Amino acid sequence: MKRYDLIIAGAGPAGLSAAIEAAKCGMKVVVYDENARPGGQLFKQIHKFFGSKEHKAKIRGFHIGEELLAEAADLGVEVVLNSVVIGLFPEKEVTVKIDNHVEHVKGDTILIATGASENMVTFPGWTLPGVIGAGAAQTMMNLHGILPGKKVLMLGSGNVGLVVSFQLMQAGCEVVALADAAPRVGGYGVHASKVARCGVPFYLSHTIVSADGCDHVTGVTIGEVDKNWNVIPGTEKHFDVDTICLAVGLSPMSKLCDMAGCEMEDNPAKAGFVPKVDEFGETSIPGIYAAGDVSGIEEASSAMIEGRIAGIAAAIRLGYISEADGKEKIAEQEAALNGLRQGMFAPGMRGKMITETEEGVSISQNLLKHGFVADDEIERFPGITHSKGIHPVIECTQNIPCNPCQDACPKHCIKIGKNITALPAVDEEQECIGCGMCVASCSGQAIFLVNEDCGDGTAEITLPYEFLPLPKKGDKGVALNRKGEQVCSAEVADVRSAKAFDHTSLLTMKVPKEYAMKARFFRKEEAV
Amino acid sequence: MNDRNRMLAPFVPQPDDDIIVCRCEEITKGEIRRAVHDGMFTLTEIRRYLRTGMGLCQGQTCTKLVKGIVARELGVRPDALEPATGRAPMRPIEMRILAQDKEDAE
Amino acid sequence: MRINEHPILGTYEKGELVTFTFDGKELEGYAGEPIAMALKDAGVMVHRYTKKQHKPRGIFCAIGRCTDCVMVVNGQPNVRTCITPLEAGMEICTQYGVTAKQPGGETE
Amino acid sequence: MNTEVIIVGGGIIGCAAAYNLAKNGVSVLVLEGSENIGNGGSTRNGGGVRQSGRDPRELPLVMYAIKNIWPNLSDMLETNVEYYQEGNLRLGSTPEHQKILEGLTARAAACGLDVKMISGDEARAINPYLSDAVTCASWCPTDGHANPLTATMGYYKMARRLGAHFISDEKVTELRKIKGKVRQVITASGNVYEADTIILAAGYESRFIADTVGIDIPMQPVLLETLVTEAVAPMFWQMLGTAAADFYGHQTEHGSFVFGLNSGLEPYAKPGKPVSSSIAASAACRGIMNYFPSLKNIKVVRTWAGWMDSCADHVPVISTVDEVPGLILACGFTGHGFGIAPAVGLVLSQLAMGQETAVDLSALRYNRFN
Repeated sequence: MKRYDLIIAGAGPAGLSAAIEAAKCGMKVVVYDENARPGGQLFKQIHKFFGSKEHKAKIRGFHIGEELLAEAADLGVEVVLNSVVIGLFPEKEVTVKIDNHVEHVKGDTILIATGASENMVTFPGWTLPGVIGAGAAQTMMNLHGILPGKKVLMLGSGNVGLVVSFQLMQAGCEVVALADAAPRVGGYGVHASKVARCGVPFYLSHTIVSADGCDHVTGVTIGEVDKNWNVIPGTEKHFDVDTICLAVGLSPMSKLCDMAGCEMEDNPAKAGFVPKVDEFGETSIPGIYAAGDVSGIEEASSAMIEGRIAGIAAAIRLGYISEADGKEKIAEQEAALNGLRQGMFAPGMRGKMITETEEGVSISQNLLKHGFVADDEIERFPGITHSKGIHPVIECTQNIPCNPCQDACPKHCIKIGKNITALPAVDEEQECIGCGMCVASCSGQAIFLVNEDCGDGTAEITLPYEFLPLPKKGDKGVALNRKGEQVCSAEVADVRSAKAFDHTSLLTMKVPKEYAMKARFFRKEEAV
Repeated sequence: MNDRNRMLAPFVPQPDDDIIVCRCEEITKGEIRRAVHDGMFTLTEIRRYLRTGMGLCQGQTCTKLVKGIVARELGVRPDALEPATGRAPMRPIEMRILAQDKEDAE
Repeated sequence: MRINEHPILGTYEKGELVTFTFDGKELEGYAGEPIAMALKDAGVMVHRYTKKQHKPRGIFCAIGRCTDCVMVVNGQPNVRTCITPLEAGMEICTQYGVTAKQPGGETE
Repeated sequence: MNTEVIIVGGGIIGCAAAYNLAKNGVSVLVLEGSENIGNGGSTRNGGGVRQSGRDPRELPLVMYAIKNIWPNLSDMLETNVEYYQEGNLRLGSTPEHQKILEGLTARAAACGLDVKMISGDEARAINPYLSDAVTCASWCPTDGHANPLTATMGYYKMARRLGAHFISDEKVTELRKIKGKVRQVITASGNVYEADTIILAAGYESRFIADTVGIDIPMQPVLLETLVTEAVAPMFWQMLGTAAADFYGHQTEHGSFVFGLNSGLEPYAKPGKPVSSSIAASAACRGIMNYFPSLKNIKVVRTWAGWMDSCADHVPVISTVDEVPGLILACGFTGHGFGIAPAVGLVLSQLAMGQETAVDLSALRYNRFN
């Protein structure tokens, strides 16, 4: 029987990262993936990632997937696509369906990196065509170029719900509302803000009462819930939609671990039924590892590091690297992983109510309830200053592990410091040259360049813009505030695109100067 | 030990009992709740009795939902209920393909 | 509906434009893309009607896990259209229960 | 806790016995060692309700069940047990197979069973999906199949409804005699239960429990493997088997096919949690497709494995024990306990109540190995 040093099930961020580390140590590695394209969910992630340089921050997810794949290929990793691992048997025997046959292969070590599957919720009409998972929407638009629908309601305000809402708009859908039964937005505030400013209303403490339609969705009714999650009569709201998108969390897809006989646990902190693993990702069966979402739901950035650690651990086990050298490499990775597992959204913080940032600034309550920071709240954050002339305005109000803006500014105007989760602050001593690198580098699209008073009664606001058609200089339209309401007329003063911006254009609009700290998005309007 | 004759709160019909929970086998919430009152106290028993999670998708969508309903009916935490065992094949696979498993199949 | 140009992804790589039939009607799609995508582009929402309650189902997970999008493809029932690549000349039929026959006509 | 009867083992045998006892107003307690009712072979078999191919010693049990119980079982249990009496085809394709089938047929016919040899063409007339590879078959029109899962859970449900007490996750480790009569049941959790009569129906585990009162039943665990397919439109209703015994099974009411497998390596499976082998399903698929080519595109969705209690002479022990008054053995079913379970449940209740049994059990006595 064919035998490998390491067999990996799943060519997502964890699987590919593990393959890279193992192959670097000289191991013979094969990665099986059931999809036609490798990268797991990375290939659907078209937004820029958070983190720091070593976490591949500000790179778009699908590019990270491409990079990992190229690196794995260079190292001689065998990546077999369209191959389904159908079973994991004793003696680390794996059966794989490839094309029209089944192969039996053995691994001296095995890594299970099968990822996660989407949770679903039930409501009357939830089986109607047109009710889809958020992942399905991503697959349709980001992999296959198919519009999931024209008018969409998103259920779920976690990062998936927020990111996919934005992607739906990028693809050309109208997102009519974003609802969540929870009383507070679950995902990053910056993700919520970029959706809200496009005019998507947030309905927290709301759930779906019913999906309407005979053969497919034609509408949806939502309603406000009380403390016991029951809909309060009279609060129902109806929307005409053709698509309802569900983004209500992920569960580890750990069946293969269970089948292999790994000791399992139902761990709410890991969002489901997971194999018990040690700090290297090794399960209760020596030589069988699990990494990424399958061993606990986290971000793709964490999955990559977990994968690397498992890959190195497998190399130590099989003697491809000395224990001392391997442990040293693992320690580096653990440091990087700890960096990611900080801040308000760290795995240990799940379910905790946070009222203040690490700096002692009160959290924006409006952000948590409505998806955007209110005008009277924004001033208290260290990214907001009012220098003369052009200067960055950083509307980053929660402690998340991310710091590319600090590196992006050639003039060192932006300070985060060593603590990667600290709120970015603007150093008013340094001069902003308006290059816009910070605007394009911010994965949360939370940085604006503002000239609050151009001297002619106007202000200029430069904002990140990732939609088509791209407005042109001189286009007239309206400015929207953080809530997405039209607040004044606006004219496009400049549009900059550059390779370094990676498809984020910098749109500069001119607005009456009293709107300098209110206007945050531009919409081209046909003259009425 | 799990006493199967312990008293549960009486079965009260709920307005959403007719909602489908297992999409493949079209098993409703009401059927699942009834089964608990008929003594099916584990997810495996519910599965054997009603076929939840035994359809084409093998429980990929409904497992967590069924778990929640059964746990509520029994008055226990969902994580106190063991999910059904993972079994090969992980995806549906045609007999003709499964039959081609020799090392020199090609 | 197709996305012609995407602000981040640009244009999409597609295979050859081919024809196939859906319940006997001729439709077009790109070879190699999942059958479900070609159908979605053509506005087809209902892939099947369930066995017990005869309720419509369509794309749900789009990655081959939920099996809601199954149809009868070239005579084979229960084919997951969201992960099965489209080929020229495929005969794709709405699935009723586990067959392509509508109930009510001849008995199964 | 004190009851009239304790049943050790919550499989279909234990549940069926509990049902029959509870129906007669006997207080009964069922102790199941695992988490789930029906966790052993009860829910891991091919669902055959066959007379053909059976050992003459247990044939009367299944004939009784088919005549008197199976046809009404769904109503009795208020559960659809999906019983279909559409005959059993045992298929062969070589002269050796023909010889095996002729032997089986002759022995069964001698016991009064309506079973005969038929040609390949006759078999194809009964089941048009059979390939030309089939050259001979035995045909028993009164055989059938049912759903082991719903039948087991149905017995459990009704027994419980009639007042039988069930406790799962309560592993019995020891039986104890009090003043010359078996009386106490001791569990791993340290609980002690008492009853006048104790029925031991715990599959292979029965061997270790019986050992604590000085009784041995020569049996060993053998792995059973099964596969189940997706549902397709109804094709045929017969129960199927082969002369080579490489697979057996049927299409269920649900539309899926359930096939028992036999790769030949089952007796050598490692002890512990039953684990499907990596090759058994593939081997069975080749065998199935040889006889049923039209199933080649049908998809396998699940495989599972379980332990059966294989008795030294391949028939069960269903018996009181002279030297241990109060003990009733019901084990060693050797993988064919399902079809006879309704009858076994009945006779066990009769043994426990000191009544004459509906079927003569003398060939299934515990002391036949002495």
